[in-house]
Formats: sequence, C-alpha cells, structure tokens
Amino acid sequence: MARVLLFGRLADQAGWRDRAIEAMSLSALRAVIAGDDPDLAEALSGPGVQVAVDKTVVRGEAALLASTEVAFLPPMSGG
Amino acid sequence: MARVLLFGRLADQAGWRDRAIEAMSLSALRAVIAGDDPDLAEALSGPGVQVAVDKTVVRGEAALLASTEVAFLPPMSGG
Amino acid sequence: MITLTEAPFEPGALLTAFCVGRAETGAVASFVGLARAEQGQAAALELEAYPGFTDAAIQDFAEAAKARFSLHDYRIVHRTGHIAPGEAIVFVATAAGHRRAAFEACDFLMDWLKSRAPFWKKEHGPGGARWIEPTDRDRTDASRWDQE
Amino acid sequence: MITLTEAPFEPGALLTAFCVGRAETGAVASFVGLARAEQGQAAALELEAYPGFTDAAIQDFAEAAKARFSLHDYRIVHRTGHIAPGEAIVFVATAAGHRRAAFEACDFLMDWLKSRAPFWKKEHGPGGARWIEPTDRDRTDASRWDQE
Repeated sequence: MARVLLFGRLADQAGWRDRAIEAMSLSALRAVIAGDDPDLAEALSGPGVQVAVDKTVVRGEAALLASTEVAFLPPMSGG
Repeated sequence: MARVLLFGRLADQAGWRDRAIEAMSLSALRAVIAGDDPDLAEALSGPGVQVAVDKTVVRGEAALLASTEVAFLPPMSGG
Repeated sequence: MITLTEAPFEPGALLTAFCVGRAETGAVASFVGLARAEQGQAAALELEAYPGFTDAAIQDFAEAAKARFSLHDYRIVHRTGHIAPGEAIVFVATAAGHRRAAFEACDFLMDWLKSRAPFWKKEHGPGGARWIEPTDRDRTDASRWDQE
Repeated sequence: MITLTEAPFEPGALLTAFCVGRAETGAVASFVGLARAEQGQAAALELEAYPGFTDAAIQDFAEAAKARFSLHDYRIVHRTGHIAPGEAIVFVATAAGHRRAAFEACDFLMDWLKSRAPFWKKEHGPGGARWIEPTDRDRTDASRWDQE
C-alpha cells in the first residue's frame, strides 16, 4: 500500500490529495490510477510533473514498498 | 556674535566645540581664531574641511550676521 | 533555521530575535514579502507546501548560500495555507561580517524562494481561483546568479 | 521618516511599525548595521552628528532615492553618541511594489550612509581613541551607483 500525495492543480483535478493505493512499482501505480481516472493519469505524466518517492525526486521507474510515500509535484510556483 | 561649532577631530584639537565669536565675515572669523590658536586656524583651512553657514555648505567668503551659526566640518566618515 | 507556518507571523519579532547576541556580526539584511491587495483583484492567496520536502529543499539551498556568502547565520520563515492581503508571506534574514555579503545572500535566497522553491500558489480573486506559475521576472531574477 | 537618536533602539520594533497597513506594498527590504566587537579591539564607537544638518542631508538623499526606485516609503534610524558592541547603529527599511526595487534602494541608501553621510566616527579601543575615515570598500560600494 503506497501512500499517494497530489499537490497543486493535480489535487484539484483529481478531487483528492492523499490516498492509499496498492502497487509494487511506480508503473503499476500509474496503471491503477489510469484504470480509475484516465485524465488524471495523463496529467500525472504531463510536462513538468515530478515524482518524489519518500521525499526524493526520482526519474523513471521505482519499486514501492509498503508505506512508501509517492508524491506527484506539478511545476512549482515559488513562494 | 557668530556661533561657531567644531566637529570631529577639530573639536578634539581645539578643546572646545561651541563658542561665540565676534566677526562680520568668515575671513574675519578665521583671523580671530588664528590670533587665539594658530594651529586650529590652520586645521580649519586644511584639506577636506568644509564650512557650513546656518547649515548650508559655503565655499569662499560669507558675511556673518548676529546669531549666524558657522560649523567647521572635517572629512565625514559616514555612519 | 527554517520554519513553515500556517499561522500569521510577525516579521519584527523575528528580526529582534535574529539580532540578539551578535557581537561579531556587523550586518543583518532582511526581507519581508507581503501579500498585495492588487486593488481588490487578489482577494486571498493560498500556498501549498509539501512538509518534509519543501523545508528540506529550502534548507539545502540556504546552507549552500551560507557557504557561498560566508554567512554567520540565516533565518527563513514561510507562510503556507490561506494568506490575506497585507499579511507577510516570507521573511528572510542574513547575518554577515559586512553588508555586501548580507545583502547579496538575502537577495539570492529571495530570488530562489520566489521562483524555484517547492510551493504551489493559488490566487483566489473575484474571477475565481487560479494556480500561479513563476513570472518571467522571477526567472530572470533567479538566473542572474547562475552565470557566476 | 528619519530619526537620529542617542538612545539604543530596537530594529524589530521599527520593522513591525513599518510593515503595518501596507496593502499594496509587496516588498520590504531592511538592513541593520551592528557595532562589531572585533574580538575586543573595538571597545566602543562614538558617532557625532550635526543636528539639523545631518538629518537634512539624509532626508535629501532619501527623497532622491525614493524617486529613483519608485519607493512607497522608507524609514531610517541612526544612532549617535556612544554605541556599545552588539548595539544597532543604523536601521534602513524600504517599501516597494516589488523586491528588486526594495533591495536596490536599501543597498543604495546604506552605501551612502556608510561612506558619505555627515557623521564623524571615533573608535575607542585598547590602544586609545581614533577618528575613522571611510574605507576604500565603502567608497567602492558607494561609487557603484555613480555611473548609472
């Protein structure tokens, strides 16, 4: 069960910002989300969206353990 | 009677910083000071020393009325 | 020290605390960013952070700035959540031996915080809410430091 | 507003007062100059001003800076008399719509205050007292603005 966090416009689009999702890898997680909300899955792969696994930005694939935190970060605006 | 003010190292050198001196012009004032303390008169004419008459910097000669304030300003250090 | 806070904060109190006991610090530069009312166009600002990620990113950047400008110390406080017009959004203070380093480090930190720090900003105005991207000016200000 | 004061002052309280009610000011930059202890080499600092002349000169310069940088407001407080290590010597705050103008105006005012403002500065150290002239660094900092 990864804990998935959405920020900024991604959370607005999804209608949620914090959800537990069963998946063993990032690609499996994206597939689960695509099955539930294809538009959201497309937005999560959109330009400028970064993925942080346990608060570290990763590129490409990552294995997910139980209690791993996965955050989808749209382009940052600064403060 | 002009009111004469000395600042910074000039006041230290003179041993005073505020004195009433009878003089009708700046040059007459300098002559009075030279008669009393030649070293001070020389310092007042030294490089970088400015003269303010009633809080306005003047160059060269100026007439002094009763209650005119004359200030000798050594090079400013900034704050 | 870095603080993210949902509660309004008082910049003067932070400056007072930051200046205490600095016998060898000649210079403290500081900056307060305030939420502008924009003549009623910006009713409220909402800033989202990712706790543990946003503050860690700020800390990494601030430590690099501390080394680059030989700072004695720094203090950064950043609001999150809903911010009303006139309220402080960000406070940055830098302490250094001399003023050039203090000013430049404060400017450097602010340019990065305003353009590249991991926040997501939403403006609630009369025409609805919209998410904000960094302005061209923010990008230009931040990129001033890249060539050096 | 400009204040010369023989009494110690509290920079944070000044910053708090300066930030109040600024709905259209996005940026407040400020600077605090503190008396350094110099590892015991500088026992005390003495600053002499010419009341009515020094404050008028600062006001003239600050009004020119306000026009040059389109400032909303400024606040300058400068100590005179005996100043102990760790005490604030000068506080400058600038308010502007955006941070570039606020920073540059604060920097500009400080460069002038430190090098060209009509003060006379004496340091009382273990080796006696001496009158200070502006440093080369102060002159260089101030002259950065002359070419523009």
